[in-house]
Amino acid sequence: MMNFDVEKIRAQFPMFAGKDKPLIYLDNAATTQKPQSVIDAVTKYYSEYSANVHRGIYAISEKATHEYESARTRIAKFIGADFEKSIVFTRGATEAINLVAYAWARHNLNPGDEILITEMEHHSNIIPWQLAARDTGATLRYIPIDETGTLVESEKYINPKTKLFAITQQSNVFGTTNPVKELTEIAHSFGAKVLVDAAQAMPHLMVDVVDLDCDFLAISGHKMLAPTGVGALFAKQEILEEMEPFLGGGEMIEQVTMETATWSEIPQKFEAGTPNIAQAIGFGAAVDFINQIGIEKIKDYEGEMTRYAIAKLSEISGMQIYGDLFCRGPVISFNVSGVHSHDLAQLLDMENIAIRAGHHCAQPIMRKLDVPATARASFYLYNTKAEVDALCEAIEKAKWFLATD
Amino acid sequence: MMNFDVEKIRAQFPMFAGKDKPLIYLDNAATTQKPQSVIDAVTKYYSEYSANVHRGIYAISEKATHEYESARTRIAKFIGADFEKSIVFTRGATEAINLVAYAWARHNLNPGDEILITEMEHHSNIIPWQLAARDTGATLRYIPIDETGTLVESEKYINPKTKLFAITQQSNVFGTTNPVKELTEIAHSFGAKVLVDAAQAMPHLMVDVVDLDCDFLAISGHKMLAPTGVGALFAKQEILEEMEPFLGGGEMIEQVTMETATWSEIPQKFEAGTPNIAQAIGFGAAVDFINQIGIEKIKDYEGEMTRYAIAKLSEISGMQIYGDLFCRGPVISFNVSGVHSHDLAQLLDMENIAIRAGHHCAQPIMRKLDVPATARASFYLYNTKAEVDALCEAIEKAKWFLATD
Amino acid sequence: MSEIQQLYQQLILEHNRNPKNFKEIEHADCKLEGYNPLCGDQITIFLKLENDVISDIGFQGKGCAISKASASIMTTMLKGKTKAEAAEIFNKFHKMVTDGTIGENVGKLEVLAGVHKFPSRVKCAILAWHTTMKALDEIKAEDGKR
Amino acid sequence: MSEIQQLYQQLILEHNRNPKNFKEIEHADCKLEGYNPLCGDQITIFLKLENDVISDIGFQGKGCAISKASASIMTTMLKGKTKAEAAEIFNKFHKMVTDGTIGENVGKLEVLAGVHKFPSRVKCAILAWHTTMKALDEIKAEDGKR
Ligand SMILES: Cc1ncc(COP(=O)(O)O)c(C=O)c1O
Ligand SMILES: Cc1ncc(COP(=O)(O)O)c(C=O)c1O
Ligand code: FES
Ligand code: FES
Repeated sequence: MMNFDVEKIRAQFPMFAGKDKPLIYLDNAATTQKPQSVIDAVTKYYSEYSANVHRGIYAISEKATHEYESARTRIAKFIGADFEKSIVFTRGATEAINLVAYAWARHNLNPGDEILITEMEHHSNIIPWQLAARDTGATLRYIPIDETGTLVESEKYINPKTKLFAITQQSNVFGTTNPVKELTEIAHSFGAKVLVDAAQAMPHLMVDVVDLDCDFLAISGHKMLAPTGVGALFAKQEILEEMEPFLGGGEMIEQVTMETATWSEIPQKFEAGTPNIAQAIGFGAAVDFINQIGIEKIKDYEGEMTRYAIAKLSEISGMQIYGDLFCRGPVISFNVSGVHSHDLAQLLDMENIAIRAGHHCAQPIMRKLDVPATARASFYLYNTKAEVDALCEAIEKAKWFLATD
Repeated sequence: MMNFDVEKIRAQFPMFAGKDKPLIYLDNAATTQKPQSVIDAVTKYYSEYSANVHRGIYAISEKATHEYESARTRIAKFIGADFEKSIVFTRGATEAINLVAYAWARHNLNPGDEILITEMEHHSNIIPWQLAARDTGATLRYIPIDETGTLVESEKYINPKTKLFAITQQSNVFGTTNPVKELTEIAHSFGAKVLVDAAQAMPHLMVDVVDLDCDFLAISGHKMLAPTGVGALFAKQEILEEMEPFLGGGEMIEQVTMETATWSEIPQKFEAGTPNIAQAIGFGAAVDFINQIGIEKIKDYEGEMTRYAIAKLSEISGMQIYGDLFCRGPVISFNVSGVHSHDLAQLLDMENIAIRAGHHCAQPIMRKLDVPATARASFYLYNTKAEVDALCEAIEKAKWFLATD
Repeated sequence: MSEIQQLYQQLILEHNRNPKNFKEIEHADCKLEGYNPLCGDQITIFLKLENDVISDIGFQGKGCAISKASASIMTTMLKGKTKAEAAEIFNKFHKMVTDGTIGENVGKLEVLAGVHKFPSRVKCAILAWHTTMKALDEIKAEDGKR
Repeated sequence: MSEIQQLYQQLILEHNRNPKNFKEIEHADCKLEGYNPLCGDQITIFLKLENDVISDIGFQGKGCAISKASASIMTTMLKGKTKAEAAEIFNKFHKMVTDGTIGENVGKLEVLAGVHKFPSRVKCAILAWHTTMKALDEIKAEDGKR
């Protein structure tokens, strides 16, 4: 298929390679598996140049600094940012969003201002704004969604009071890809800043911050082959430079007196303390891995697999798939009548299939759908149609198991 | 020596083992090297049970959750905490301190209240309080130090206005070990809460939170053999339970409506987003490694090496060692007259010796000593007296090099 | 029996399909909602007491097979029991689903022993019980006020 | 020559030991402090101008061998130069210590070319220069005001 050799790709993942009956891993929206090259980049750092960055005047520290900064540069390039210092390393997308909520929102929002988000956000793009609204007196508003997981009349909700518009580029429940570029343009026309939560989008499609023109972009490294414990915030240079610091500590200061301090240049200003060095270097290796295959090819491959999965799943009687059936990323939430999603997940686990069940950190969506939980299968570049077949079979088996006397 | 077999220990560190002329690594106060068992714990997670924690109803997620939580339990036990849920994983000591500054201090301090720290703090235990003081109207005060790196008349500074006392247990410049237990008792008698920065102490001596009776303890995992990107906050259960959340997002909430949310139980309440799973598991392995040797033995071994190093270094003419010469942890800051510390570090690097030069993120101390910077050699359990000898020789050589016409 | 078969025993599947006392009780002495934050499932317990004895008990709500079966079995076991007896049964049950100990006289509850091997499902099994115990406490508190 | 020898060339060591123009200038047209946040070192530049020409220049402060030698060599090269000439020399110097390009007529400055191999020391070499360029700018700005 389109010279996309999935077996060759799978061979590079120790969780699958050389295993007799490898796990069918369909929980990629939570975190992905890691290729050997990423694991090796981490091990190599620990075994060959394990040292702190930025302040050591010795060879392994300079090497560590170089690799750490080079990862930053490659990530910047991956999202089309023309300035690598626009990238701040974080633990994940959650910390990236909170960084903006603390260092930008709490210093720029006032009573009467509006923070606009959508009903399809992950809790990580809801709670930080609830807390920021509480602390600043700003009002939190939501663009509603319909049952297909599509935003309804978004433009009506953006107005001159909107100071910040925070939106997910791709839903972790419906797989909906939102028109973030168009909405950013509208929001900007009202003078609002725009934060795009790319945690789910970036693993699967080309994200270009210059094209989107967003002010902030939240990135989850571990959801795109990188080690756990790493993500990033992109922000426009001038905003980062004006922003107040977030965490205080080593690395982020220039001069400290007893009473006050001046801040380092960006991005160090936002990276207080010893950073997640090995993880950032691993993130760089993950981006290399994706680049070698090509994000467009990944998108096409996943698109075909998703369409296949939706067609196959739809054949199961009692199957309810949420969201738009045709236009979506590789994440499918569903319920099977008579089978609770947690029982389903448990029974699939016995068939060596890992899916997720629950509210997927998106309780407002669950309330909209009027269900307590859904099952969710999410794919990545190493999944196969054969795995989709196995999933469907196992669902039938679970149905039968729970229904039989 | 006291059945402390340093060669056997070194053999377990890939940065030293099997290398012809292994690096003499004397920058342990910045971050330590990692034993194979820690690297293996990380690799094993990525290769055998790579999955997100807490919400997956499938075997590898349950295994990951179990290992992650078991690391928490072992760290709690290591510091004598009787409740493992008192441990919150963070990126490092810096994030742990900032967590308290945001989630506790900003909700509990008022104008007129005093935050008391000392002149020997690391920037990570200064800046968060400068920012918290700015935001709450509280006053930041310092217990002064003398030139030997000893606190001066500490008791005089603790008073009924003191609401928070934050102090390092061991100085990363002088190696001074502060009488934190006694000072905590005094601070408590005035009703203040006490935060102990154990980033430097915990790698080298037994820290017992029940004995110290501190309210908060900031821990740096990567300074005690753990992977980069991990540390922890210990806090007393009742304080953690009452504290406001810090980062908002997935994992840390119980129920979310459009307007507000309720929080998970501790410690999840403070671990928003996908945690640094592999790193926390690696931290558990690091604690196991230390336990196998015994922290008391490590302390004795390092004590003897430190005394030896001070004696040898003192023989070098023009040598100025800062701090108390006799009673200290394994970190030695010094200057050699006529040799700038950065030139020294650069020249030592050519001899395969890694030391640090600079202000060590402690500019108030530098101002006290009236020097822009110092050189610093810091030891850990894998260093040897032979390495100390090499250090002294290389210093002599650097002196000669810079002085010769 | 495999672990999964231990978890989903025949009796559990039956109670899941045809839960006992799956009903609303009008004029209940206490009606209480329980919530499992891990999955979002909700259960409502209805209780009637006569002189310290549970004279009627019912439940409603959505939940997984484990939670429904557990609630169903619970209602059959608690009807006619005093508060003290109910508390005692609950303690045995709690111990069983957390560490696997099968105490004396647990009776039909034994089918839920397999749960202890699945930490993420313990909350499912306990949900109805916790809610009921809380409801009994509330009635007690109100009695105190009278 | 090893990299380290390229960094610490004989001439640099000499300037470090006996820096030229290591002096305060009374009644300077401009006196400016420079600070290297990486190490905490501080340098003060003193400047006298006569009709756009640097008639005297001196420096004081603490710093490493690289920063001291660089400042010392700089003072010897800039004395008698116009502001425009000084800026041109600085540009060549800046390029040399960051990417190693040795431009035309860099003269004695060439001894500092080795610095570009040591990213953490580039700031050392540039400290005095940056401060001087800023000082010249400030004088210009003041001239503008007059
Ligand atoms: C849409 C979305 N935003 C944010 C997050 C949080 O990302 P992280 O776990 O990297 O903090 C997630 C994943 O859980 C997500 O799906
Ligand atoms: C005394 C002290 N406190 C705090 C820190 C910060 O620790 P971390 O790098 O884990 O954030 C350090 C180390 O840099 C330190 O020496
Ligand atoms: S999954 Fe919700 S109660 Fe079992
Ligand atoms: S080390 Fe400070 S200027 Fe060179």
